[in-house]
Amino acid sequence: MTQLLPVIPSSEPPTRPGKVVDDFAPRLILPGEHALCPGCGEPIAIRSVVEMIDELELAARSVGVFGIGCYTAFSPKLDVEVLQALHGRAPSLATGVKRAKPDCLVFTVQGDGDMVNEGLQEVIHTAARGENVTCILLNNGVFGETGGHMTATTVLGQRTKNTLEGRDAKRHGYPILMSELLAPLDGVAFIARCAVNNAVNITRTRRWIKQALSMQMAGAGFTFIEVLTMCPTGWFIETGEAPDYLADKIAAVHAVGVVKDISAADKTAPDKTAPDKTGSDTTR
Amino acid sequence: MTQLLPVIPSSEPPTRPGKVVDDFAPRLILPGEHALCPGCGEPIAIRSVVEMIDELELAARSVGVFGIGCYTAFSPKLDVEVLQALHGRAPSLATGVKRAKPDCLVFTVQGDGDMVNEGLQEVIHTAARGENVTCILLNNGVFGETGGHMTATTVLGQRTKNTLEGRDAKRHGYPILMSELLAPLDGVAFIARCAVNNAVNITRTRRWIKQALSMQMAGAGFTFIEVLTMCPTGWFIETGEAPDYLADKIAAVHAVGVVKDISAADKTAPDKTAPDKTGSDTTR
Amino acid sequence: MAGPATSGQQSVEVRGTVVIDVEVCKGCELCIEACPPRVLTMTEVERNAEGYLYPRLHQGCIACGLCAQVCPDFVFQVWRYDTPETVSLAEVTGS
Amino acid sequence: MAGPATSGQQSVEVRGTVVIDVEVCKGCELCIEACPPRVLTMTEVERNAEGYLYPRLHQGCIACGLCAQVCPDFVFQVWRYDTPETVSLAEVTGS
Amino acid sequence: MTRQLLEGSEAIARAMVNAGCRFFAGYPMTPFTEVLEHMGKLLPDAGGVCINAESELEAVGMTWGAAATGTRAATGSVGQGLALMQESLSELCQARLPVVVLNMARGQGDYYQSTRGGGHGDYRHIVLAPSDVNEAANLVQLAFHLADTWRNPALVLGDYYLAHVFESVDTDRVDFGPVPDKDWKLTGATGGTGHARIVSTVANDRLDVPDRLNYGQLLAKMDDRIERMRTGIEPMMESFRTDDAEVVLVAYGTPARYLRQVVRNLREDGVRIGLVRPITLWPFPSDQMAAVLERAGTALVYELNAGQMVDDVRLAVAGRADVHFIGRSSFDEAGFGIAPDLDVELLTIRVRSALDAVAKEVVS
Amino acid sequence: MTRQLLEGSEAIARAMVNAGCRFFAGYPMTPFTEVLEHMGKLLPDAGGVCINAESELEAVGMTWGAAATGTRAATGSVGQGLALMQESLSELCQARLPVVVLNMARGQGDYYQSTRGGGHGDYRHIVLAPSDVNEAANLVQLAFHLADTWRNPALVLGDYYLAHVFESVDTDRVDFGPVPDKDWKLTGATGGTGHARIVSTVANDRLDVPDRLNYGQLLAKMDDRIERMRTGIEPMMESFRTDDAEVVLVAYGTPARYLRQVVRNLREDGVRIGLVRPITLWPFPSDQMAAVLERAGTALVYELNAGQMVDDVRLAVAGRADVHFIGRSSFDEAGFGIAPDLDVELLTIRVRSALDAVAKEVVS
Amino acid sequence: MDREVLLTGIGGQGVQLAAKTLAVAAVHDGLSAMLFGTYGGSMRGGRTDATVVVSDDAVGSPPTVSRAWYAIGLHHMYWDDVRSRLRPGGLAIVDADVFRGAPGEGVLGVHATTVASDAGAPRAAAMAALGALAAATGLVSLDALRTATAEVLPPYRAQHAQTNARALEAGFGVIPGVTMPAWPQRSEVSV
Amino acid sequence: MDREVLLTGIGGQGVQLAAKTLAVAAVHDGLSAMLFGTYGGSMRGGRTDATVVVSDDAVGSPPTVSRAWYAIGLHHMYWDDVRSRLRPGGLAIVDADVFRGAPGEGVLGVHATTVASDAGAPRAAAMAALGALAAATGLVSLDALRTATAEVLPPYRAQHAQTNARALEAGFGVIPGVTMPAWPQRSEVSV
Ligand SMILES: Cc1ncc(C[n+]2csc(CCOP(=O)(O)OP(=O)(O)O)c2C)c(N)n1
Ligand SMILES: Cc1ncc(C[n+]2csc(CCOP(=O)(O)OP(=O)(O)O)c2C)c(N)n1
Ligand code: SF4
Ligand code: SF4
Ligand code: SF4
Ligand code: SF4
Ligand code: SF4
Ligand code: SF4
Ligand SMILES: [Mg+2]
Ligand SMILES: [Mg+2]
Repeated sequence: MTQLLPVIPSSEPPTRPGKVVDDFAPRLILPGEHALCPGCGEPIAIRSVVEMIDELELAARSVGVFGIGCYTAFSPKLDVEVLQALHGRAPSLATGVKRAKPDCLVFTVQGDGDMVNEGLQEVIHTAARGENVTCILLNNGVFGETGGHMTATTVLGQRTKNTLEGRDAKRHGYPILMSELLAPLDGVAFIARCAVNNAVNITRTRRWIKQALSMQMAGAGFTFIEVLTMCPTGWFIETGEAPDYLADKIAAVHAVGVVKDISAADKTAPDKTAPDKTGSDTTR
Repeated sequence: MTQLLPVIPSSEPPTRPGKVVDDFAPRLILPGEHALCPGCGEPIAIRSVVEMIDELELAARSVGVFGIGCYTAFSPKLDVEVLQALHGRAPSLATGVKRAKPDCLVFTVQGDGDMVNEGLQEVIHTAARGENVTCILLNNGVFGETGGHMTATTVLGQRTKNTLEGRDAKRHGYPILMSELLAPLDGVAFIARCAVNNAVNITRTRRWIKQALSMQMAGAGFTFIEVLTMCPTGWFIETGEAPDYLADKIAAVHAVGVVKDISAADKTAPDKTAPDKTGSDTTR
Repeated sequence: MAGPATSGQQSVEVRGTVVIDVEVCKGCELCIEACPPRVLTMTEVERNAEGYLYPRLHQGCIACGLCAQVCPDFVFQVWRYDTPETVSLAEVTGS
Repeated sequence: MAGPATSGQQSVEVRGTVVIDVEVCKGCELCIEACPPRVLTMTEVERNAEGYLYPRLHQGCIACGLCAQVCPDFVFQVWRYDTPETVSLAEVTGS
Repeated sequence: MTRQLLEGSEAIARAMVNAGCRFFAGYPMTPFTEVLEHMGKLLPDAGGVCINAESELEAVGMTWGAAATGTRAATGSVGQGLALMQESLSELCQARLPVVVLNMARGQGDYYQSTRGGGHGDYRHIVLAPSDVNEAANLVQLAFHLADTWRNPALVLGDYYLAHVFESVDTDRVDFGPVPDKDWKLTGATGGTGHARIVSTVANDRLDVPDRLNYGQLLAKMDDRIERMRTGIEPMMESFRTDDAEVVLVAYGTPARYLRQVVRNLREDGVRIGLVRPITLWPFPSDQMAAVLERAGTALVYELNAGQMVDDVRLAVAGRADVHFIGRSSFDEAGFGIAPDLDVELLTIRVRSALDAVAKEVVS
Repeated sequence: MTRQLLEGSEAIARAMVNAGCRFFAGYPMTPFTEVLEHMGKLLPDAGGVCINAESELEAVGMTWGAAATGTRAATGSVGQGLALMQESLSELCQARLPVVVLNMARGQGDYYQSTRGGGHGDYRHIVLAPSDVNEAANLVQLAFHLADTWRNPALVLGDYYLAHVFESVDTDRVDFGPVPDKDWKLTGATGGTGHARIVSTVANDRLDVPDRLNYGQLLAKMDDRIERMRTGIEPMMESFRTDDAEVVLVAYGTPARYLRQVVRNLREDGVRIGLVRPITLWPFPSDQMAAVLERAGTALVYELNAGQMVDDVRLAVAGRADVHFIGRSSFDEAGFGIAPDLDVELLTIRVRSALDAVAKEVVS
Repeated sequence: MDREVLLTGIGGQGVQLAAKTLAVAAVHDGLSAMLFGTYGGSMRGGRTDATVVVSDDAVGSPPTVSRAWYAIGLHHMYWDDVRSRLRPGGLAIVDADVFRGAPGEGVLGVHATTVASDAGAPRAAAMAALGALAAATGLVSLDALRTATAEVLPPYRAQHAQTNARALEAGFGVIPGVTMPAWPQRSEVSV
Repeated sequence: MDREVLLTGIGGQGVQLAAKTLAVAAVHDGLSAMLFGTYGGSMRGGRTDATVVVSDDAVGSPPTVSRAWYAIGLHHMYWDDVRSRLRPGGLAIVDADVFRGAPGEGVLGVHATTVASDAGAPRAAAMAALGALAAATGLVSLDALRTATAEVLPPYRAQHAQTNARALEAGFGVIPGVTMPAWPQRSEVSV
């Protein structure tokens, strides 16, 4: 039986000597509030991206192309150059940026509504072309921004605004598994599906993002990161339940793991993890 | 050594008793010339479709939705109801028709430019939805209608108007293998890739089309037929060379065969042929 | 076996014939390759109104219908005789 | 091992602390689950200006930074002490 | 007549279903989303189909397909989503398909898009602009009637207010009389008859000259069709206290509701002012409006945009009345089209100062 | 000055490259295809990039991305392809990106699309309409200059003739003077400075109020930008033998070339006729044109469509001259926009009968 | 006669629900009603406002109004704007538990959050405030409000109807009786 | 002075190539030229026409013309329309090998296909006809035409330049000499 010790003050830095190991927002995120919901997974995912950019010392040569979704409202908080795309169109804009400035790190940030609904064609063509950019999918299985309707990635049985009894294949069709759909395309160098529902998964998210960005800078071709993010608002559940819901419902179908890695073949210790059907191999 | 016997008259029916086994255009194609090029494979493919509709006795309940490409000019020659779609949009129109008239046989006829370039998203979403329609791709690896430029299916090394030295992955990216791309989607019941470059392949084309249409009528879900067709004009070769070019270049990448068949599992003798890398197992 | 005569043969069995609507032909030659007995050949000079060379039938059709199947322009009407016709080579070649 | 006291323990090793910017917290409770020693708890009545409950720190932080990593609102600044502080249970609980 | 307190979106959805709409497809975008949601709830029970399409392009495509079978079908979005659909929306005219299109617009910046079209080539949509929920419930039904009558898309131009305001409303079916038989619809049935039907943007019917399409001919026919609609469709306009007005406000849609209040206020102060409100935006009620404005002498055109309908007002009066534009864009933070400017007091001030300016002009 | 016999498409492509265009993306559609083809041949050698995009939507997206880096970038299509791009084309104005857009139109049905836009909301493209290949080679360069100057898309409206006619042409770089520094362009360099740049349709810059976008504010700014362009861009118009004209023809683009011949023919018969040809379609040369037309008294507007520019002519003269529309759609079988009506003899007859009709009107 | 009510707060406080409850209740009372709500973004915090117009005749006002008879304020953030639109002689109620700063003169502070919490519905402060407004004005009847609480919830939130009703009643109970009658001529509309 | 030439035929007969050869040759001869070709669809048979305007000054005509000085007809299908636009005193040449029906009065029949075939270029009848036109009118020089044949071909069809030139020359040779000079004042432009 554990027993909680008393609450201690936490509004001021400690007087005891020490150093800051995590400083509120990371360096490439401007301070202050943002407009996303309580418990939203998207800021965590985007944070991971900019932290990896910082680690790779690419802050001064990166351009992020944002889709339209809840993350859009977050984009002006980044201290990384941002190009705002229309809904679904980010991969083509990224292509234009990369072709014009081949030395830049170019990545997109798109939701499942943005990428898998409105802009499915763009990302597939970009991938098939082997375009040397990184597309990042924040997959929460709903159109968060417009009220939580079903998207093309919503898993069967998932509850959304217009599938309150759960998505039913007969009425609403089947989900698209984006990482697996892209994997067979020849232009694709790296694909990993991550999640931000717990610290372990966040750590892997960071690792795989770093690998994708590094491969882009090495000219490997198209790289793809799918991040499963919590959307308690669109899932109509409590914020605290969202990480488990993600693990139990979403990641059970959209399995976390490296889906493709053309660099793995050459490596002695490939940075490759077997897909993990539960997404919850965790210390939660 | 063979020796040709003399030419005999062939402008009139014979006087010797006999019966017509092939009567110029099939029943569901209106008589008269059409505007497609010499040696074009598309009329052969479309003929196969309407013949199978006739065999299945579905002529009076079929609606064909046409994309925009060379085949468009052929569509008014059909004695099957036709709905003309905009470039790339046929699968959505087909969805609308099918949902409004579930008893109809609904199929699309689209080129690779139409389906894999302009309308890639539409066909994938339709497939993922498990929409109970048959999409038919006439794949010649070029935009025939607009002068023979490269499409998203053009194989590496293929010569087109804008890849006169052959498609090069570095400059033009990689081809999309449409049948394989769709195969993993859960909504998909049947996929076969066929070719019309010789009589054997035409026979298989007809068989697989028939199977796809039958499965649609049985409510199996999304069915897909890809037909490799000759486009001597867009390939900038002689009409007589086109069938071999198809076999040697195109079918070497887009392999002929049944790619997915959910009904095969239940069958004792599945109507399934191993993919054929050359597409030229033939009596040519 | 029907088809063009092989040296030594005395007669061929002709199982049918084709009616060729030469005016809609576009001269692509797909039928030539498709014909198993190879009894179709293209004209060399004569052209139809659109300016295309077109196929002619030689004696020896087996009514297989392959020419019709591969022809993109629906040029062929294929007839199968109720009973095959045996054509003596001496007769037709005049040799 | 640091963290909340298990019955029988005499002292805990406190490796660091966090500064909590409660005004930007949105009360989602993700940090609560993420904290290995479980030294974060939510307020029950007090709310910030936006009306959200927010976390408080109990004695026993191990400066692991997981709260900061999972927090969608960048509420935490995590400090690692140069040398851990050993806190006697008797002292802090007053028992 | 049954009146219920309904949100505009729901009222519009109910009215559509009551008008016989049996197919709807759309993609979420505020403030159109709720109409889609209500259609999704209502249609299955009415024996119809509503699809949450994967994108706007797919939504309009599905609607196209359903309409081609003779089913009353509709789609919609906001102007931005309709911008994506422009190719389809112009070609639906060419295909002569009666679909109804809702634009639950953000602000009034889509007047040009609605009435001039952003598609290519010559075509026109029939455009109806309600200014309250009851009128919306009526006009959306009229839209189906006109679409069927003219075999042409009809657009209903709403806005955030119409989508979201709750009002007591009657959504019962309105009988606008018979529509022509859909002897062009596709059901498969004419296959094999030698005259299988075709619904096409490039071919008129089966080929007359058997071996060639004449797409050009089809395109050129559009001139006539536009002219027939322009003269055949009865334009609709509301006149409010214009009889003795010396200055007439011109506005459509929700802003007109506010301006009606402004007119009331100013009338109380003895200002001889009135309001005309075009209800059909295409065909524009040019003759009726010109008659009113010419008599009054001065028109103040108010739109929530940089000045679009004002073109049609000017074209209508051709210099025979003074036309002043007094509108501007006005948006909430989210850009949904809730306009801080739409405030009766602010508008009264705005109109007053316009009146002063006009008066000065006359004097100087 | 070097003149070569070049196909219009090639001349336009060369002129673009000479103007510094280093990015081009497009999707084939007759008669735009050849421009794309020539850009594909020219750009790699000029150190630029040309992409045969997989669709029009992707083409405009790529161009958007390239333009955001400060690269002179262009795309195009025909009106139908541009219809697909309408969402992007309107939002590019909102993002204030200087792209050049070619419409190698089929006929002249896209006047509204070009000048009013079919996108959503308030925005305007700068629109230039050449009538021969030399002018096209010049205006396409001016388009880049104006786009950069105003941070706004500029559209060049051509047609089948301009794409396909071969003429002796000079495509050398034209110096239109300096353009503002692109201090907004994205290259990554400002990342990590605390003021990383943003090029956005919804956010003006980094957030002023840090936690909320104010999209509505941005939208409302467009009114001003439109007004500044309208008054700041010098409108261009050609007048041909209008000095003593009693009737003035109005036409733009290729048809104007034919009408110039018609004017010559009729002048030989003593008819006091002239021609005005707007070269900037937006801003429309309203004042210049009104001056000419009011003096003459009668305008005959010829367009290859059901009547679109005629609106702008009427708006310009506001009733102070008689404006008659004498155009109509005219297409070849394939619908590419080769017009049987474009025949000097036929047009002469058409103008003559219009003159007769006008004369009768005056008498009766 | 049009009786305008403005409601304001931040996302998540239940402003829209309270407004809708009021409008539906009005219809139950045989009045006509119009309701228009606005909120920034669909899902996230930020300003949320609603205008309800109740009338014993047809509603004449457009969806938003410059002047209002009544106002309910659940958060101080955008309150000033709302308060400035109150008609002379009108009534404003604010949640005194949440408000920071002065709500302004003549504004009635109600401890709506406490009242609601005490009634077992800690998130239903808006309902408590609405109850108080109804009690003070007789704008709509408590019965009608009670019926409305159940009707305005989507099926998947039906479980909240009970708690909302309790908060309403508790808020109603805070006010001693109709002090500023909304409908002088309709005084029979009472609890 | 504008000298218009109309060329007509069906797809595949080389009409566009002949037209371009003529225009390029004109520029080589120091004349100015404009060329406009039309064909139904991009790739397939059907009518194909070209207008070439050659001028010793700047070209004044628009891309298509109502009246022409010269015409070349390679197929009878759309010939009547072209012929009717010939100016009085103009010259028309048709391929007598292909034509069915009467080409019309005053039209010069040249066995272009035979001439071209005999020159080893059976598909270059259009070139032969163009050679004949040049010979009869001196519109452009044979040298300029020869140079042009190589320039107008895309690289992947360069192998046809030789055969086209042979057909041109053969056609030129059919005509005894300039019978209807195009440029009275520029008679120095000759073979
Ligand atoms: C063309 C277009 N259609 C629709 C919308 C409305 N819209 C804005 S965000 C959004 C959904 C975003 O979903 P997703 O990308 O999954 O992001 P999330 O909000 O879930 O983070 C939609 C449909 C739009 N902005 N543009
Ligand atoms: C929106 C749009 N963009 C471009 C075109 C021009 N276009 C017509 S057909 C075609 C290509 C057709 O290619 P494909 O579908 O492969 O058919 P094919 O001609 O090869 O049979 C194109 C690009 C169009 N009609 N519409
Ligand atoms: S709606 Fe979902 S995705 Fe959007 S901010 Fe809220 S939790 Fe995040
Ligand atoms: S261009 Fe190709 S696809 Fe088109 S008709 Fe000709 S051969 Fe067929
Ligand atoms: S296949 Fe048909 S079109 Fe081709 S040559 Fe033979 S008959 Fe003629
Ligand atoms: S039917 Fe045709 S292919 Fe068969 S043998 Fe006769 S001619 Fe040859
Ligand atoms: S994770 Fe952050 S926002 Fe959520 S409760 Fe903890 S501190 Fe607050
Ligand atoms: S750093 Fe955060 S998560 Fe880690 S122990 Fe301290 S409070 Fe808990
Ligand atoms: Mg999402
Ligand atoms: Mg193709």
